[in-house]
This record gives sequence, structure tokens and C-alpha cells, in this order.
Amino acid sequence: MTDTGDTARLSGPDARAWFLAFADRISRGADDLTDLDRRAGDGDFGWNIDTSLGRARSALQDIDAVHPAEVFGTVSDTFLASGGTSGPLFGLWFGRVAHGPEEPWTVADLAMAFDTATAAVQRLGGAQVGQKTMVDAMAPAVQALAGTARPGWREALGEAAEAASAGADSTGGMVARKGRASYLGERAADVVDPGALSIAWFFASAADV
Amino acid sequence: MTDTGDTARLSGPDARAWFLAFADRISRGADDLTDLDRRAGDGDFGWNIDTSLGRARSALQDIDAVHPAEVFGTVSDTFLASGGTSGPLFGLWFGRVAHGPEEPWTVADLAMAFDTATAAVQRLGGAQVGQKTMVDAMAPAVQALAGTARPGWREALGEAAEAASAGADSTGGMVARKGRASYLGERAADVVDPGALSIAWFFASAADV
Amino acid sequence: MGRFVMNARENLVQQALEGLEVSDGDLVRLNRDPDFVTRAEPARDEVAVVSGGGSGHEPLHTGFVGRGMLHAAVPGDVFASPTALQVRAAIEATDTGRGTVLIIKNYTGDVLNFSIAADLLSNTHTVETVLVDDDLATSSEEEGGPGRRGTAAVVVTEKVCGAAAAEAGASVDRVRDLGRKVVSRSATLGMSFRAPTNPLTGLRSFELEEGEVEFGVGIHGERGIETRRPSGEAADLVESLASPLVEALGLDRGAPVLAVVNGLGATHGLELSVAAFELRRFLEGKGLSLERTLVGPYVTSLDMKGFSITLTALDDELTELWDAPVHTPALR
Amino acid sequence: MGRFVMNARENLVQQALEGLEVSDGDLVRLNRDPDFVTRAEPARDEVAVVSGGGSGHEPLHTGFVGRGMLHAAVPGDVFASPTALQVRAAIEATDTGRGTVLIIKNYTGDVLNFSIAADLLSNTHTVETVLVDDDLATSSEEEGGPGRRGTAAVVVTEKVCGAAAAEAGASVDRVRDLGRKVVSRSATLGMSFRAPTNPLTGLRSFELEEGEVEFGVGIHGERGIETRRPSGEAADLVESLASPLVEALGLDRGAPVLAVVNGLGATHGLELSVAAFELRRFLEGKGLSLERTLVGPYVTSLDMKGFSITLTALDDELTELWDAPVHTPALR
Ligand SMILES: Nc1ncnc2c1ncn2[C@@H]1O[C@H](COP(=O)(O)OP(=O)(O)O)[C@@H](O)[C@H]1O
Ligand SMILES: Nc1ncnc2c1ncn2[C@@H]1O[C@H](COP(=O)(O)OP(=O)(O)O)[C@@H](O)[C@H]1O
Ligand SMILES: [Mg+2]
Ligand SMILES: [Mg+2]
Ligand SMILES: [Mg+2]
Ligand SMILES: [Mg+2]
Repeated sequence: MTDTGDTARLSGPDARAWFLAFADRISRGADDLTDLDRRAGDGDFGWNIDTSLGRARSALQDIDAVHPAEVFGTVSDTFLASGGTSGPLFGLWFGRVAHGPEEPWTVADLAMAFDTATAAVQRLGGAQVGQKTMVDAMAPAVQALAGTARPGWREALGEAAEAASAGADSTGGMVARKGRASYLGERAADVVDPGALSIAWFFASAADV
Repeated sequence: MTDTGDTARLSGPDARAWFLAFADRISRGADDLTDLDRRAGDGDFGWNIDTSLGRARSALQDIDAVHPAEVFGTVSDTFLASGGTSGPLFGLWFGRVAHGPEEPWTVADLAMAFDTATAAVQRLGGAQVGQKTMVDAMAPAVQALAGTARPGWREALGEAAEAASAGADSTGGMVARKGRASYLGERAADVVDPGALSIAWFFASAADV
Repeated sequence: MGRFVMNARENLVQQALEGLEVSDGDLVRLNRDPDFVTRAEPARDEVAVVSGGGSGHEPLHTGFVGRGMLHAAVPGDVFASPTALQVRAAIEATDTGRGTVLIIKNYTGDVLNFSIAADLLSNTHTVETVLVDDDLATSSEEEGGPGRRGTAAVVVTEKVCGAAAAEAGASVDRVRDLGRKVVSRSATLGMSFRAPTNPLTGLRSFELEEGEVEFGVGIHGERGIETRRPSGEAADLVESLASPLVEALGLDRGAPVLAVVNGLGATHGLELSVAAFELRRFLEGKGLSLERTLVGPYVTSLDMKGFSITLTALDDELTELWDAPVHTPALR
Repeated sequence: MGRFVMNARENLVQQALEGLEVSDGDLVRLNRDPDFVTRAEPARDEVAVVSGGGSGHEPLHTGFVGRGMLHAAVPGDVFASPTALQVRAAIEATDTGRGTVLIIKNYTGDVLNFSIAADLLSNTHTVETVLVDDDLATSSEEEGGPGRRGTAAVVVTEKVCGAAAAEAGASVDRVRDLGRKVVSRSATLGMSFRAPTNPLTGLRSFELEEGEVEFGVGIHGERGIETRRPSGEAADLVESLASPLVEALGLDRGAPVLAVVNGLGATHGLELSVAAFELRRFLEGKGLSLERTLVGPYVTSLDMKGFSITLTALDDELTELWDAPVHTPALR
């Protein structure tokens, strides 16, 4: 854990550290994610997300990261440049988060940014909670951020991480209604959705900053 | 034999009658011509020429035939409208003959017309005498017409027919240098050239007018 | 592998784009990384009309960049959507401040990437979308399904929107509405005699028996809705495509029609001309007036042998825009 | 039989011609019986440029009738010469009194029928001929042989002659001489991945094994001069065609070149663009300047898969004529 100063506001370097931690987590778990996608989709999820984050890792070296918006925007671009379904949706999500203020973010800023971003993903991807997608982890995290009483970003994100993790777990009993997994119906009902799991890991990675 | 008046000049109706007789001769001999072309070419000659003359027969009904040029021109067109090698060459030959004067023809007119026509066939087809083509019957007929002392067209054409017939016969011992037969070389040397034989029949048909 | 003129598979689209600059460098420019194609001479003060999609359908879309049609085309890999980043960059590069109309063929990937690009620019750019879903073969009553595929009507949409954008003062809403109007008045059906060959494997995407025809095909080598054994007469083939279109569009006697007789790749010009001849005969028999035609390989599916027919119900406004000047690599 | 969009075989060409009038009636007119195609708006006072030949090579020649190119095109049946009667009628229909230039691809039947038509009109019309014999694959030292075949350089010849004829006061000799100049400065080589299918029998004119390519093909489905097993890299394919052309034309460093990258029927636009890209790379490597290009299916051989490259050594005069305005169904 690196001390980056202000505990109330998320700085640019904080955000960068958060993404580097996330990238590490994904690298370690890529095979597991791919395996989930193999059982409920076309088996490329782990590779897709790992590649995008690999590119994000080097892109993040090249920027100043003076505020989180810049960091989220940079990561968004690396996802937007990839194919598949999750790449552009993650790109949209991070890209919408990057519309937050161009200064360090309060918990309220974080809550607002992830709220708009998740709304955009739902609008464009068309998925509701309960349809076994990344939205099942995003939506509870947004709710946790909106409802938190904690003024520090680490603690607030910790609550979001718990909510997202519970959301991801819940997909293990769902029949998919969106994405490739929906073609399999009941047959893939017990598989956890890799997109949702990744979102849970994303929030959890804030704890490693 | 029909008496059509003037014995010195070939009239339009004479020329028409000549072609009708020629068309009959070809109809009777079409299978033989095709057989020759089968042995030395692609076996469509009889069909090609018979079809063209069939169309000529009906076209000749529709014209006034006031002079031979009109008749030869009409027949030329039916040959020019056909494919293969002999069709266009016959069309050229008759078409060039049709450049003769627009009045009944003297023997001198006939000699001149067939001379230019044969020269055109040789120029455009590239065949010399002795190369086993229609030219082997055309050239001796032209010479006979040019050298004849007979003032009547029937007699002059009779001499041309004899010369053409001898010319056609001579192809029975030639190795072809032009047209499809040339691909067969020595193997088709003993076959009479159907193009030359048709020319001999053409001149001989004048006797049936 | 030797059956496709290409180098390494992963360079195919990129090198073909550079080749387009070789053949049509006077009309179009290639932007690299992200890849998209713009006009060599950008418009100064027009609503930008941008389209794109997977490659393998050339001359669509890159061949339609130019005066009177597209301002930019965004090519994906063969039969794969371009990325949202490419689309976003193309919008940013061509927006003159008057807004952008995105023309999107209805495929999940295209819709996703184009919409995301538009959404991410929503705080700085005005971006409107036209979704092209003309393929009658994929009509279905199902709620929430993917909807009809986008096929050759996209050419008519691009032409009309491009012409509208070129009119002095045209607004982004007008260009968008005209595009949607074209879509609502258009329908397409296609058939295939031979599936396309995958450039990667050299294999055909499906096989047909002698005399069989795949009816209702799209443009990605997928099977159609039915394998048929038609008479082999062009007249019957054309009628089987055109008749459902006339019905679906509800065309009444005397209605003015635009037809696109579109070659899907390996269909010869002679064949397309015979199809055009038969189509006129068929439409005349229905009392319809074939006012405008576009005959040729405009929306291909690699080297598929087959053709599609698109009908668009014209009115004076659409006819005028169809007739407006256009200067692109593939349509002039 | 179902694999070709046509009705009865004997109506194919006729109905395709009527279809051309459907698609391009604003530019061309069909004369029937004898069949030939003329401009919808005849030139008033120009040397007439007339070409033609067997069908199955569309858009050649009918697609090149129009302002700045041909005044008439005379189509034969598939792969068969038109008749002398058709050619004669086309000359008579388009001669404005300024004379006619006939552009003839070097095939026995075409040469015979076109020459006969010209000869029969020699007492009333001035008719000059340009014989196109650009196909390097058929070069031979043999005396009195049929000579090289005429292939894609005919498009360049038609374009240049048509542009020359449109110049005020151009004489028939000048138009002819320019055509002959193009021919003398052009050469072509083609290769095939898959032979064309005969529309009558549904059979291919030759078969190739996996990985084989037929090198030096013409445009009538005949085998080429050699069956090869090239690397499958576009770069190698292009070099094998272009390198002999550069040598045959004796092109020196810096020489300005026009290239036609021609699809033979079923070759996709992506492939032709890759070929254009590789051709520029190859020519630049030789220090040659690729000044102008024409990339597309212009001289086809039914649905043959393959392509040809034509190089023409330009000079200022030819470049100017190449750039002159043209408005035909296939080239604008
Ligand atoms: N409509 C959708 N809305 C939100 N997320 C979706 C949607 N469709 C799929 N997903 C997410 O995408 C993930 C699959 O991503 P990926 O493997 O990259 O896509 P693809 O199916 O194209 O290979 C799923 O685990 C799911 O979380
Ligand atoms: N170059 C030529 N000049 C004159 N006559 C020729 C020439 N080539 C062929 N012929 C004539 O054409 C005849 C064959 O005609 P036809 O069967 O119609 O042609 P094809 O070989 O095209 O089927 C031959 O018998 C010969 O008399
Ligand atoms: Mg997947
Ligand atoms: Mg995938
Ligand atoms: Mg024969
Ligand atoms: Mg024959």
C-alpha cells in the first residue's frame, strides 16, 4: 500500500496506481476468466481484457496523470480500441467515468461518475440487473458509492468492492439474457459471469493502492 | 433453263435466279460439305453456308433486284451476319462484287467485280493460291473471266465454272496453310476444301439460270 | 491460401486501404492508427456523414467517400466491426461544428461501437444516428431480437444523406431524418449460388448441391433462410426476390421506385444486366415505375456468387437527392 | 445451369444489353438487329471511335461508350466475335463524316470481321484501325503466327482515342496514331486462381490443384503458359507479373507509368487494392514513377478469379489524354 497523501480525494497518481493494481489482478486471473467465458461464451474474455489492460499499462506510463479523468480516459481508449463485446463496454464505462471533474475526486465525484457511466452501459448495452452481465457488478457498486457515509475514497471504494463482489457472485445462479452466454440458456446458469467478476476485481484493486 | 432476255448482260433477275440455283445446290450438298469440314476442320461448314443462303433466299424475295449489285449486296449481308471463317469471307467476296455498276453487267463488269472481290479476300484472309482455301477456286475463275473471248455472260461464267472446279479439285492434294485445316497438316491433305468446292458450285449454278 | 491476393492475413485490410490511396488518392485520404478514410478535400461547413463496418464488402464503405456522399468511412477487419476508437476519431476529424450523422448497418458489433463513440462525444459533439435494417430475410416478430440486418440499402442511405448534407444550410436533424426516411422506404433480399471463400482458410462458408440456391442470404457468408431449387431462369430468380419486396413496401400501381441490383462478389456484369432487365419487366408487370437504378457490385460479400435486389419507394425529395452530383471512388 | 443469372443461353447477350439500357439509359442506346450500343447523345462532329468483341468481358466494351471514350461498341456472343454486319452498321451509325477509328483486340475472328466491315465501306467511309496486342504471355518469334492477344491495354487505348477524338478538329489519322502509340507502349500479363465457368455447361474451363496458379492467362478461359506454385504472398504474385512488363517495355528509372490492375471477374476489391499497393511498392523499388492507376474489374473473363497488370509508358501527351473528362457507364 502506497501513501499518496489526501485520504478524501482520489488523485491522478492514485487512479493510476489503482489501474496498475487492477492490471496485475487481471494478469493473474486471466486464465480463470477465459475459462468462465469458455463455459458460457466463446472463451476469449480473459485474453481480451488482459490485452487491453496491458496496453493501458504502457499508455499510463506516458501521461502526467494530473487528475483521475485523464487516467480513466487513457484506459478507456485502450478498451475502445479492442473488439468483442466487453472491450467497447468497458471503454464506454471508463470513458464516461472520465467525464468527472479535472481535479482530484471526492467520494461524491466518484459516486456521480460511476453512476453516469453505468447508466451509459445499461443504455447502450441494453442489459438490466439480473441478466448475467457486467452490469450485475456495476449497479450494486454504484449504489454502495451513492449510499456510503465514508468520506475517504479508499473506504468508499472498499464498500463498492464488497457490493460488486456480491453482485458478481449472484450471476452464478442466473440464466443469461444478454451476450453470447444467452445462447446457452440453462446450460450455463451455474457459471459466474466473467465480466461481472472483473468489475468486482476492479473495485477490490483500489485497496492495493 | 429460264430465258431472261439479254444474253450479253447479266440482269438483276438473272443474278437472283443464279443465287437461287446456288442455294439449291448447297442445300443438296450441305451434308457432303460438312463431312469435308469434319475431316479437315470443325464440321460446321455445310451448316454455316446453308443457313446463310437460306436467309439469302428469303431476303431476295423482298428486294426489287433491278440490277446485280443489289442482289450481290443482299446476299453479302446474310453472309456478313454469320460467324465462323467462311461466312464473313463469303460476305466480303459478294459484298465487293456488289461494288459493280448499278445496271446490268457485261462480261467485263463481271470480270472486274470478281477480280476486286477476290483480291479483297486474299488481302484480308491472307491466303495465297495453293494454301487449300476458297481462294484456290476463286483465283482461277477470275483468270478465266478476265481471259475469256465469249461476249455472253452464260458462256463466260461457264468457263469460270470449269476453272473453279479444277481449282477446287486441286485442293484435294494440298496441305492447308490457312484456317482450321492447317492444324491437321498432312493428315488432311487428301480432303477437298469445302470452301473451294462451294465456289465451284457457285459458278456452275449460273448454268441453271 | 494462394487463392486470395494478399500477404499476411493481418495486413489485408491495412494494405488494401493503402491500395485505395494508390488508386484514388485524388479523392480520399487514409488516416492511420486509428484507421479511417476521409475525403482528400474536406468539406468546410457541412453536416458530416460517417459510416463504416466490417471489410470484405468493398466498395462499401470506403469507396463511397467523396463529394456528395460520405465524409468518412471507418473500416473494421474482414466481417468485423471497426472499434469505437476508430469511429470516435473519424467523427472528431470530420465534424465541422455542424454535427455528424452516423449511418450504421444493423449488426450487434457495429451498433455497439458506433453508439459508444457517439455517446462518448455527447458533451462536445452533436451526433445523430441512422440505423439501416433493410434485409427482409431477417424480419421476425420476436420482441427484443437483433432485428433485420443492414445490407444494400445502406448505399442509398449514404447517397441521400451525403446529398442532403451538401445542400446549403442543411441541419443534422434533416440529414438524419432523410436517412431514416430512406430506410423506412427500403427493403432488400439476396440469394447466393456459391458461398464466399474465407481468405484465412480458403474454405467456403457453406456448400450447395448442383442446382441449389441459397435464398435470403446476408453479406457475411452465413446461410440464408432457405435452400431452394429454382428453375434456373433469371426471370424466376428475380421475381422470387422482388415480389416479397413489393409486398413488404406496400407499393401501389404507379409508385416510383429506385432499384439496386447488387452483385455480391463474383457475379458477372452480364448477369447483373440480365437481372436488371428482368426486374424492369417484373416491375412493369406490377404497374410500378422503375425510375432509377444502380446495377453493379456495390455491397459485396468477398467472392460470393449471387445478387441482391433493393427497392426504395421514391418521392420527389428522394429522387432529387439521388440525382445530386456525387464524386467518390465507386460512385460518380 | 442455376449458377448463372440468365434465361435461355441464346438470349443472354441480348437481354444483358437491354439491361444495360435499364441501368445506363441516360448514357447509352441499344440498336437492335444488328446489335450495337451507341451514345445516348451522339457526338456531332468528331472522329468516331468504335470497338467491340466477344461478350463475357463486361464492362468492356459496352460500358465504355460515352463522352470522351467510345462512340459505339459492338458485342458478339460470349467469347465470340461480333459479325461484320454489326460492325459495319455501327460504323455507318456513328460516322459524322470525319471518319472512324476501329479498335480491335487481336483475335482471328475479331480481326476478320472488323477488317471486312472496314473494307466494304472503303468507297464511302474513311476507316482506320488500331490493333491491340498487349499480352506478353503470347509473345513468340514465330513468323506468320497469330501474334499477341489483345487484353486490358484495350481500355487505355479506348480512353486515349476517345479523348483525342473529342479534341476540336482532331483528324482520323491523329486518333489512329495515338491509339497505336498506346499499344506500342503497353504490355499486360495475367494470372488465374480459378478458371471461369462456362454459362452453358456450368463447367470450369480448367482445373487447378490447391496452391496452384495459372500464369499468363488470357481472357477466354484458356490455360496460360505455365502452372505455378507461388508463395501465396501478394508481393510475389505482383512481381511475377510486373517484372517482365518493365523489362519488355524497356522502362528506365524515372519513367512515368500508367498501371491497370484489372480484376478478371471474381477477384475482390480488397484483393485488387492489395495488388495496387504492392505494385506501387514494386515500381518504386525499380525507381519508376506510378503516375496514374486504374484499379478494378474492367476486362473480365466471366467469373474467373485472378487479375492482370497492364503497364503503359506515359508521356505528357498520353497523360493529358488519360486525364481528359470521360462519362461512360463504367468509367467516369
Ligand atoms: N449487452 C451487454 N451489456 C453488458 N454487458 C454485456 C452485454 N453482453 C455481454 N456483456 C458482457 O461481456 C462479457 C463477454 O465479453 P467478451 O468475451 O469480450 O465478448 P464476446 O462475447 O464478443 O466474445 C460477458 O461476460 C458480459 O459481462
Ligand atoms: N484465311 C483464309 N482465307 C480464305 N479462306 C479461308 C481462310 N481460312 C479458312 N478459309 C476457308 O474457310 C473454310 C472453313 O469455313 P468454316 O467452316 O465456316 O470456318 P471455321 O473454321 O471457323 O469453322 C475453309 O474450307 C476455307 O475454304
Ligand atoms: Mg467472449
Ligand atoms: Mg469474442
Ligand atoms: Mg468449320
Ligand atoms: Mg466453326
